[in-house]
Amino acid sequence: MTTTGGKLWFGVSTLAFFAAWAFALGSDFEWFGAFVLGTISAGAFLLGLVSVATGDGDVAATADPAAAEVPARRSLPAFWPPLAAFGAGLSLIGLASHGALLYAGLGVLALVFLEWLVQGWAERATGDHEHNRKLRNQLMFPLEVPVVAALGVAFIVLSFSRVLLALPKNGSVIAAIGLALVVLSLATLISFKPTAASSVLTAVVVLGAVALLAGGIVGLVHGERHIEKHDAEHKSEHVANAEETHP
Amino acid sequence: MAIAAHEETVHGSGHAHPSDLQYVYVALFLGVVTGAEIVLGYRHPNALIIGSLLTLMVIKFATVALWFMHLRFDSLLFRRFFLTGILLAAGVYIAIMMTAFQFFGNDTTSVPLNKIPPPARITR
Amino acid sequence: MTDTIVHAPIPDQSEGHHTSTGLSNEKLAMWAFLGSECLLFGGLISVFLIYRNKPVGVGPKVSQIYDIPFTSVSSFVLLMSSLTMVLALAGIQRGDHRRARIWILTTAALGATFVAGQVYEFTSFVREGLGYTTNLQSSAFYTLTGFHGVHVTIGIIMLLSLYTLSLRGNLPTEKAETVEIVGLYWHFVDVVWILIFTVVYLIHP
Amino acid sequence: MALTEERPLLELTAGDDEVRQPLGSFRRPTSTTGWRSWITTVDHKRIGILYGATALTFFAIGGLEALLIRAQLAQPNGQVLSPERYNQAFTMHGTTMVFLVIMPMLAAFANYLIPLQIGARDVAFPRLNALSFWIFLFGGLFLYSGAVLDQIADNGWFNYAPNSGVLYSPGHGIDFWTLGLQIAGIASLLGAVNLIVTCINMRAPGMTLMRMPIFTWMALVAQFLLLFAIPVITVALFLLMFDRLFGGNFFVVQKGADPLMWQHLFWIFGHPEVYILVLPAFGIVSEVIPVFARKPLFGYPFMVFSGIAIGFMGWGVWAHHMFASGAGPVTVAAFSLSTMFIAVPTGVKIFNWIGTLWGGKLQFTTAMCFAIALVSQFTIGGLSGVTHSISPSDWQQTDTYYIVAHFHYVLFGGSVFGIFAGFYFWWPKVFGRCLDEKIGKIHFFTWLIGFNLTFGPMHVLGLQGQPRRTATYADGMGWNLMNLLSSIGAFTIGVGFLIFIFNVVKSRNNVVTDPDPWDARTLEWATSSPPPAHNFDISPTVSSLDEWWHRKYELGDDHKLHRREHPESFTAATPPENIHLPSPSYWPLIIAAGLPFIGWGLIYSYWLAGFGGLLTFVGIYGLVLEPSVDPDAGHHGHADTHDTHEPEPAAVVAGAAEAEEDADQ
Repeated sequence: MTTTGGKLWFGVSTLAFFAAWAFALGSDFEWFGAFVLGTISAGAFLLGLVSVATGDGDVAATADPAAAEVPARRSLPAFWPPLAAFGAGLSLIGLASHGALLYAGLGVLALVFLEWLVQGWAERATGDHEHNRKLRNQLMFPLEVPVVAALGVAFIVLSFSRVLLALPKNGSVIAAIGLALVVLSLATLISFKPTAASSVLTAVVVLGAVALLAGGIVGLVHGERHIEKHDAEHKSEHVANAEETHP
Repeated sequence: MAIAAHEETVHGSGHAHPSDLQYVYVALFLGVVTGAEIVLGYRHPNALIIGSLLTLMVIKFATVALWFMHLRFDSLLFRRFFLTGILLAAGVYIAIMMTAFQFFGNDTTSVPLNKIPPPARITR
Repeated sequence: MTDTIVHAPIPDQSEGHHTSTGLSNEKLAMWAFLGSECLLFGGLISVFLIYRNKPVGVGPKVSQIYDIPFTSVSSFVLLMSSLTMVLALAGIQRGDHRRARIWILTTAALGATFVAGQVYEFTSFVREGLGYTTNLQSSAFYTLTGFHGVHVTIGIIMLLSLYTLSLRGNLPTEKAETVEIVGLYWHFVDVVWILIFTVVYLIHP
Repeated sequence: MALTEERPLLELTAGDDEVRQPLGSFRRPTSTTGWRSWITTVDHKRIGILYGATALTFFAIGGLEALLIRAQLAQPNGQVLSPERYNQAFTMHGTTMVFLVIMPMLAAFANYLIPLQIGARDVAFPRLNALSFWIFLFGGLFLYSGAVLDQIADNGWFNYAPNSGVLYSPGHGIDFWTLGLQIAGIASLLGAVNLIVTCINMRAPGMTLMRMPIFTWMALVAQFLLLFAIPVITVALFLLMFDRLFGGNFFVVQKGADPLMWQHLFWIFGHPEVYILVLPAFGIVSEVIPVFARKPLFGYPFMVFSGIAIGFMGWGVWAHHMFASGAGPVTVAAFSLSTMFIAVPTGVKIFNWIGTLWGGKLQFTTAMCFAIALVSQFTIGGLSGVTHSISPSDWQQTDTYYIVAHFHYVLFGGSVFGIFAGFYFWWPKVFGRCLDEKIGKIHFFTWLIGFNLTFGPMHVLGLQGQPRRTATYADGMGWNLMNLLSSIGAFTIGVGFLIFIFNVVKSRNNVVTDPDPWDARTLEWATSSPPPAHNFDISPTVSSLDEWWHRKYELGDDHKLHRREHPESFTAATPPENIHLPSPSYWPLIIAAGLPFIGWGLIYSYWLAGFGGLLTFVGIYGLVLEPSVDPDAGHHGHADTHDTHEPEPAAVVAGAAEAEEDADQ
């Protein structure tokens, strides 16, 4: 069984592995950074193995199976370890390449740290799981709801605007109306299918998000289309004259 | 101000809101009006075109406010609040444009811009 | 002495009307706030209109670089988001939470499309040589439309919060008014864009 | 490491706080005494007191600034202040007195009195009310935080462009001013929405609009003015902020901007602001005069409608502040006329007060003295105001001390006298203790004399041509005597304020026995003094204007008024148990605490702004997601009819998000 600690180390290892490759490709095979990241990857993998082998060093888990009679602490699925690893990887890549990525990575790390801390605290706050959940939500919802919503907006806006900027002028008009129509018609379709499970909605949203992300990345890589600069006063007069015939 | 001296009557929950289909029709109407606006916008602007554009704008505004914002069905008090805001805004701002800046006449800047020295660079 | 006093039964006690007018406090507050917002946007729009009539020293005029087809699409998107918003409200008022959620999400997505379009528009305008500090018109234009964009963004964040609340079961049918109030804000933002689209984009000297 | 430490299930017993609120979790505040209860309170009465105390503190600060100005001007070629410091002193004096003293002072009265006067348990949105106060407080602190860094605005309270631009004011003083006022503006806007909804929706059964006490009416009109005027100044401040922080061009003349743009936006706000400052004071004296004249208010409906008329017409006169700016003959003529017309409803009020006094059995208590002083002193200010409406004479008066004399007669002789009438009148209601009448009289006469000594000579100085906002004047201009008199008067006012403070301190021991010591007329006197948290044990039912008076007196068979032995009061022998009041909350404080960080961040470092924004945003969501009545607070029974209910999340998010956005730009 993969323990929680094991998950963390394996996650770090995987992320560091990819980060090493990304760093190598991005920095035109500058060896030192890739070596450091590779070492981190290998080290984390080893630690992960140790962690699994010792069952996270949990005495109770290995010593006496009968002790499992004690009602188990109901843990929420902990996706914090891989996320922490992701944050660490992101900030490492950022360190090597771009400041924004570093800050994003640090942000993810801070968030994971906070969430993990609170979850860890809340899960053993009282003996009542339901009450624990309430306590946790009471503490974290004010932070989570707006941050997640804001990240959602930023995600759509940034991705889609990259697409629009990469497309030719008429293309961006078509893309915008296209996206709107797709969203509208999908929503109409789903709303008229009362039998459709909520998983369909989730699937549509996830697919849309992935498509948008892919589009955004492609748009970013492709770069903006060439936009001509209007600069000088005389030129603006020239255009002003042209305006007489064309709005 | 917006509230008059008499009391508003208690509004019941019984008044019928439009059906979804009616909302779709309203939206279609708004779409058509927007289309007309765009077509007009490509014409050379003269008083007639500008007038019709402004009229269409008011129609759209009113449609959204009356149907989507439910002002048609809701208490008169809400309508008064909103109208007070709109009318005050229109009043004072149009007054500024008219009186101070002669917005509807010619431009008031008498000194050609290239005669004004550029601002000194300020570093803080 | 007080136990001898017999108070007349208070008529509006029974039917759940808590207020003197029978109107909900929250809705009344929202309408008062929207009335106030009229003067905010009115001010920004008139500053733009006044400054648009002035000659530019540097850089292009805003009207030279408008992309009317794209802005028309944006306007259409925002208009449709008003439709989906009202459908969401109708949904939750009927107790149809599934549809309400779908339409809330759709509204948010359409709103985000609009904001994305605005980011695109601003970026391309800057590339065309019209920065925020370039001239009088540019400052006024970006401030007005940007301010509207911020309103839309806040609206989307509120919608997504509603969606989260609804998923967690914290938005029962009795609280349909919450959706209505967010909807009022959303429609107001749409209505302001109707003004901006005509007065700022379509009518230009 | 044992990541999965197990703990046995604790047995849960109802009400076992040890278990339900484990270490580290945020307990909702429950205390009703001590400092914690004050910073978390959502009780409109406590918030009113907080507003009042804060405003009095700022009054002392603003007064000290005024004394600095007068010390400088007491003699020709004054050396007390450098010209820079002098500019800062008069700027901060004006800004403080308008935004941090009179506005919050009237907010204090409105907060405290409106729910009591209309028979409500609280305002419509008690937690939003707390939020308004904290935002106001942090706005004021932010405004003054610039002083710590020696970044003080020095451009006058109207802050005319282009002098306020980076070119002519390169320091950060104006930035502190702009952002601080924007923060304070959010507070006023939220407060206005809250009180408007309260007046419209929270009235007791039978309390029709035309039975509302006159103070509530005037405060309501002022809240409408705030509602619609605050956004206008927000636009102006916002544009100025963009000019200064992000290189906008709105007021940069070199880029072709029109400096009149600022003046228009500022005065569209500024003139309604004048009525915001004075209408509630009118309301206060309209309450005080009938009580001490032993007569009902003369022409109540006229009072109401003239207040509304002033509110409306206040929107059409702003350009009379700009006659000297070259606005053009049509503009000047139009605004001259409208300015003359607005004197009509104001005159109606003055005649109504006189009509109330006429034939009354006058009792000259300190409150009454202040109220009568308002009627007379404000009339002087009003008349000098009419002289401004005649534009040729205005051209002579513009930017002279005549203007200073005029608006001090209106704002000190009007608003401040009204406010102090209110203090003496409602002090026993609020604190259950009376201010001493004898000391009060001394205070009153010190102020009356000091006030006229200070501002009376300024009329003459202005007509002689002494300019405002100028740090010194030369000897031999013929201004020496009048300036000296004026400075003596200013220090007399200072002494009067100290007497008032002494009176306040002394009032600790002066406990009132009768909850209605003045034999007053309106509902707030029908409950105990100070009122309980839920205001009325029994929800009032109203059947007439001056309800409390009608409950106390009846017309006997001999056609004479008789005081009833036991008037129907609203206090019960045993306090009711089924009243749900909203629970206190930390969130308003947290939301407000984020705003100054946004301000400092915009000026110095965006990281700080990010932190402030996060704090505010988290606070808003915390406030919205928190149930208004703490489910663990241990209330039992069903909700009372007048249970204050709380804003739905959306309303607060919208309102507060707006606030956020205003500050965040």
